[in-house]
Amino acid sequence: MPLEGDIAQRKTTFKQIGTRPIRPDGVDKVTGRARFGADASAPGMLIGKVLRSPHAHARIRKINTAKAEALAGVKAVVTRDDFKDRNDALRDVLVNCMARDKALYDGHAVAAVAATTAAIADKALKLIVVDYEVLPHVTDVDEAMKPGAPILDKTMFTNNVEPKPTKPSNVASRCEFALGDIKAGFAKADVVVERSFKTEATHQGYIEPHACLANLGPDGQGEIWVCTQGHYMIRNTCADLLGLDISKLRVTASEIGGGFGGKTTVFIEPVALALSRKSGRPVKMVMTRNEVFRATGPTSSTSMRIKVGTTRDGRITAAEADLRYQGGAFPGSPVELGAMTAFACYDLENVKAVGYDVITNRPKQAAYRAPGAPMAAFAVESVIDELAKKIRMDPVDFRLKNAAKQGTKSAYGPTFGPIGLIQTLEAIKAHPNYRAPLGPNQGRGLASGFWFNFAGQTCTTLNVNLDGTVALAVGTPDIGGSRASMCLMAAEELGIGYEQVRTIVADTSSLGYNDVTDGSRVTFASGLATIMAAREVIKKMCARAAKTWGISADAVTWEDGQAKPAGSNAGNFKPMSFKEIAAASHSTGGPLAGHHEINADGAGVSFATHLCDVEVDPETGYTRVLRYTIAQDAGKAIHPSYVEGQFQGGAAQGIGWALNEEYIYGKDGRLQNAGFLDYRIPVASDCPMIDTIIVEVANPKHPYGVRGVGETSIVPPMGAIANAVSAAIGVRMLELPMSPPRIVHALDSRLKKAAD
Amino acid sequence: MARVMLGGTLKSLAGNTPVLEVDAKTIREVLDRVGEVYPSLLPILDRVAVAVDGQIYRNQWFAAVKPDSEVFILPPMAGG
Amino acid sequence: MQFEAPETVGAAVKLLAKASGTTRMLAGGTDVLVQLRSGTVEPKLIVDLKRIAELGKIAPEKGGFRVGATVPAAAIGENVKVRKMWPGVVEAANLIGSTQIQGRATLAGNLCNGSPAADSVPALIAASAVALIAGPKGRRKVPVEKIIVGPGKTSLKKGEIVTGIVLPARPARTGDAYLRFIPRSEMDIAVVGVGVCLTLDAKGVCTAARVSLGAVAPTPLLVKAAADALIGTKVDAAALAKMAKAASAACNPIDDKRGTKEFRVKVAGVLARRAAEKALKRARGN
Amino acid sequence: MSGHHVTTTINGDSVEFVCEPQESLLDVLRNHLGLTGAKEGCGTGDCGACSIELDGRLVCSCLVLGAEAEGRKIRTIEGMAKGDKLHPLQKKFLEHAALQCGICTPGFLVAARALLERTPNPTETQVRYWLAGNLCRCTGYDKIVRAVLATAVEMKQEKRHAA
Repeated sequence: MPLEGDIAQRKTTFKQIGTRPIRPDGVDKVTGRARFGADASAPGMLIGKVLRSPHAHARIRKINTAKAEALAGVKAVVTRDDFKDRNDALRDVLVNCMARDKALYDGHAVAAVAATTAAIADKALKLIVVDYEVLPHVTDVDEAMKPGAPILDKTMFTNNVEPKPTKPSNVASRCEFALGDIKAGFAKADVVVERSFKTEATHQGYIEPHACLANLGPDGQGEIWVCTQGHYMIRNTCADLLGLDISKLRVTASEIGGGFGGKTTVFIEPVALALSRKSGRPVKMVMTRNEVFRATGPTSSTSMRIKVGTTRDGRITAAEADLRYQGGAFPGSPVELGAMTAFACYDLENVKAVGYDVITNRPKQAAYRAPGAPMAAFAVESVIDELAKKIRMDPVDFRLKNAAKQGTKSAYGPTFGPIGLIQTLEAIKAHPNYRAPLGPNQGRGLASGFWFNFAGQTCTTLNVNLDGTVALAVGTPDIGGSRASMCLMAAEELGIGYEQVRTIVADTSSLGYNDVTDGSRVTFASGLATIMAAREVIKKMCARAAKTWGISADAVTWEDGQAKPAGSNAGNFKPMSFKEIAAASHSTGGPLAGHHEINADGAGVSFATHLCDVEVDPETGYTRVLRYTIAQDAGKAIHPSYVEGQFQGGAAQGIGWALNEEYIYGKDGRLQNAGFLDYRIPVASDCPMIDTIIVEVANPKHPYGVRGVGETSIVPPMGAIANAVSAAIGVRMLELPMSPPRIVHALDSRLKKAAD
Repeated sequence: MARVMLGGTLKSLAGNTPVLEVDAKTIREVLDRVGEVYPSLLPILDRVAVAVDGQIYRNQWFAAVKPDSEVFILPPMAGG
Repeated sequence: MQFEAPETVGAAVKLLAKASGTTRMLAGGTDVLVQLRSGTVEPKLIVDLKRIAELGKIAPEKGGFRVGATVPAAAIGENVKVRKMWPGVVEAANLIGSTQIQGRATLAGNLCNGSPAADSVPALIAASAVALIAGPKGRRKVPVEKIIVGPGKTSLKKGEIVTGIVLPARPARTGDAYLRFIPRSEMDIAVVGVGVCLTLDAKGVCTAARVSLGAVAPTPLLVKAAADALIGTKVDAAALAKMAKAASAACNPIDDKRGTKEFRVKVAGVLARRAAEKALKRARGN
Repeated sequence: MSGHHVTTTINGDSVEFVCEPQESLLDVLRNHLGLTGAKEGCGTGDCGACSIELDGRLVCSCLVLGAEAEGRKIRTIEGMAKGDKLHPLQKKFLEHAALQCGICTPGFLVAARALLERTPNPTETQVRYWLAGNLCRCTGYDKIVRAVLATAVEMKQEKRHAA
């Protein structure tokens, strides 16, 4: 472990970390100059468009492109025949980009054209004749698991069940996480609550549709400009799918207009490259919003059963979860992560979580912020709330009594190090929101949530310029202000001003491999690599100063951005500043640079607790969020404004998921609401001010104590809002979204029950 | 001997064995031993996450495993 | 596709009358451009009405107002006099989409789009508004409730243009209101919309009423039974309950992505009652 | 199809372009005139990322035909800063970290300017409803609303100083 020693040099006092300077890309973004995915163009550029299946499930007998190819202005048409079939891990990715024998969902790409104008491309799409044999379809997870359901893949037999199934099914695999003895645990419980829940699929809902500009020559050399969370991922995947050498494809990450996990895979990029290769021209492809909804994202829809038992004095004795997640037309729903995270907030002796990964005729699910965790957390936190009410215990106290802490064996196996769940619960309990008076039809709810956070492959270079400024190159697209954090960490470490550092996201040919910006990893991992690169520069600068003074290198220390003679030489020479050493560098040995590459680990798990108050109109089911407060452990907030922003953004997405966002399928298997009008993400007037408390329990694996923060914030909101709504209306809500028709239905059903 | 436990899918792939004792100094050695005992896991062992004493590692062959370490092999994991 | 921007009503009518194939008029354009974009409509001719000066004005007309066909909702909201006389109509106009949409969307366009869920239409119907129509055979006036005949279908004949909407003079002790239900606080199409206008006599007895529902049937509805439940009463709780029931009974909705039948029927009654209460308060103040 | 020759004024400059009759003003701005500050998030008027002002009215440029721009006055995000001097809203958005990914930012700024020019002292509720046509998926709106309210206070103070 090369890092252990260096990380031991933990910093706990800071000059710049924790301040709120203006982000380096800010002026470009407020003036409209920043260039996003769709903002690039190239000489001779063509426009690429995709023909998509109108059927949820259909065999593709034949595709006739002759008429489209003959249309004036059309320069290339591609179909499945232009991509080599394969049998490895990338097959599903390829088939999702371009259907092969079957169209597996409404919106599945079937063919694509490149033409001189968008209008000609549109016209060409209408001239492509696809011979479909329409097949029965299934879009609901429970329906897909029933015997007799239409089978999407006749070669799929459920993995990990004994005995091995003899018939194909839509269940790709089963998984299980368990500790202790569930039966014995429930036997010890005084009160047991068991409930079934459903959640609808939600989309990441980034405002920028997928876009790229591809240019690939007949020599196999090419480049793409693309909005993505990971340009190295784009490079490696596209090179593999198109049979190119990795080194010949150069990918530049544009500014990215949101991703939330949805831009961690390829959709149009291999298609654009294929069209460019075939036409010999640059090809620009930009998805419409309709395409974004029908053919990218979303997350899984789910069906879950949760059972938890507690003693009267509030100790949970056992917890059990059955989770069924559909991940669209291909295996890979995040059910395993759901099963691992479901009970992670609790210190439990007896716990069991079983997950089923199910396929249906929906778009292939893509990662969405803490993939798999929010749905399970909604269900578990609803049951925890109900249990607290049953034993008449304050919901914070009930959680505190069972909260995971350092040394707790997590429900998914490993033992927790230092974590901050208890601090978030105590912060929420102490917040005025927890005591604000509630009026009629108002309710309060809270919920906790957990996410792992990941780190991964990371590589940065820090170049020192002659004038004492620094050019920092990272390989992780900046999705929410991370360049500001990088500048802060470099400046802090080097002892120079924030303004002296400029951070860029380097293209794939300028810097070594970096994993995708996902798993809440960037401030942790690129930050760690930045700090280590800066420390390398400091080491070199001390050596240069030592040479200049004619003393030994280990007789020089670095303090406040200066090299100082130390030990017996202390005071013998005037300290040399960063700027002075930089200015002299060409005479003292050449350019100064630091570099660090690492497969980072230890992004530090994180916990959050959310509290919210709602008011529900009992006659219409309309829910207004009145107050919202978040406490989350950030380890160490580098730029607190952007940490708060991550908290608030997660809460707002959670408000949408809880109340109104959902994929609605018609009986025909077609998506009914593929637009922002009817896929209802929260607007400004749907949200209150969102109060935030940053808890800082340092992560021992980062020199400054940083933990990932981006994803955890979407785990608790649905539980918190469901608990608040249920309190307001006096009926337990078991389905997401809690849209007005569902709330009115729940209320009417209760009235009917009372009348019976 | 480090105590190695299998999580989730891996556990059922390995016939629901709860705990395995292996003599290994690094994660790579742990994975090699596990692969020898359970060839059924070989196709997936390249992609798993490994938790050593509570710390989760992905693709980290050389992370140290102590004789008294608690090791969890977990399914491949990714975030958004 | 051909784009024309004539400067007189006559020229516009002539273009539309002689055109073959699908035609579209641009008042605000907020619906037409979405249709163009989705490819659901490929018109041969688009006639932009915004260059016709007379259509861009709000003018007094016999104690009421004539709102030109291209006056955006935002301008109606900014007109203090209209706001004072027909607050329900203005409320409805200012609920059409976002601020941005209100910078473009018009009453005439909202009507001619033919949507059963159009926000301004139930309010216009409740207010006894009249559509001014110009066509190849001259000009005519038609009550607003006679314009929409089915989803996306109107009673306008080939070459005819709605040039404006007349909001009549408001009788004494009359008040109107419009309420709609949407799942979010903004930016939605009405799941249910209710316009109510009622007139009281000096003793507070309701002498005239009009109740109109949107989004609960293939066209906006003028519900006489609901109005009758109010007329002759002091609009007390019993009358309101009866009126709400009549409103619910008049619904003939569909289950769709925006709401279930069950929900629409129930909420139509709830909103009808609430809109009547609001209109009542206004009537008492007038 | 016949091209339309259009003469219009954008951010005070006279501009001429030729467009197809079905092309939106957003397409014209972005694809013909290189003004890519207005973004397309939906193409149906539901997200506000393409907000501009047309003859003083806040509109979605995706719902305006390019041909309609003849003789009109257009204001876009590109004209908001005066040379190197940022508009107070632009400054406050930066100070308040009112953007994360930044794709919605030009639309929010154009819309917020239109609000403050009409309503110099908006309440939080007024700000939220005026901006309801501008979708942001990153921030939860909190910092955006605070930035707009803070700008209003600052502009009022500046006016007082000037007077």
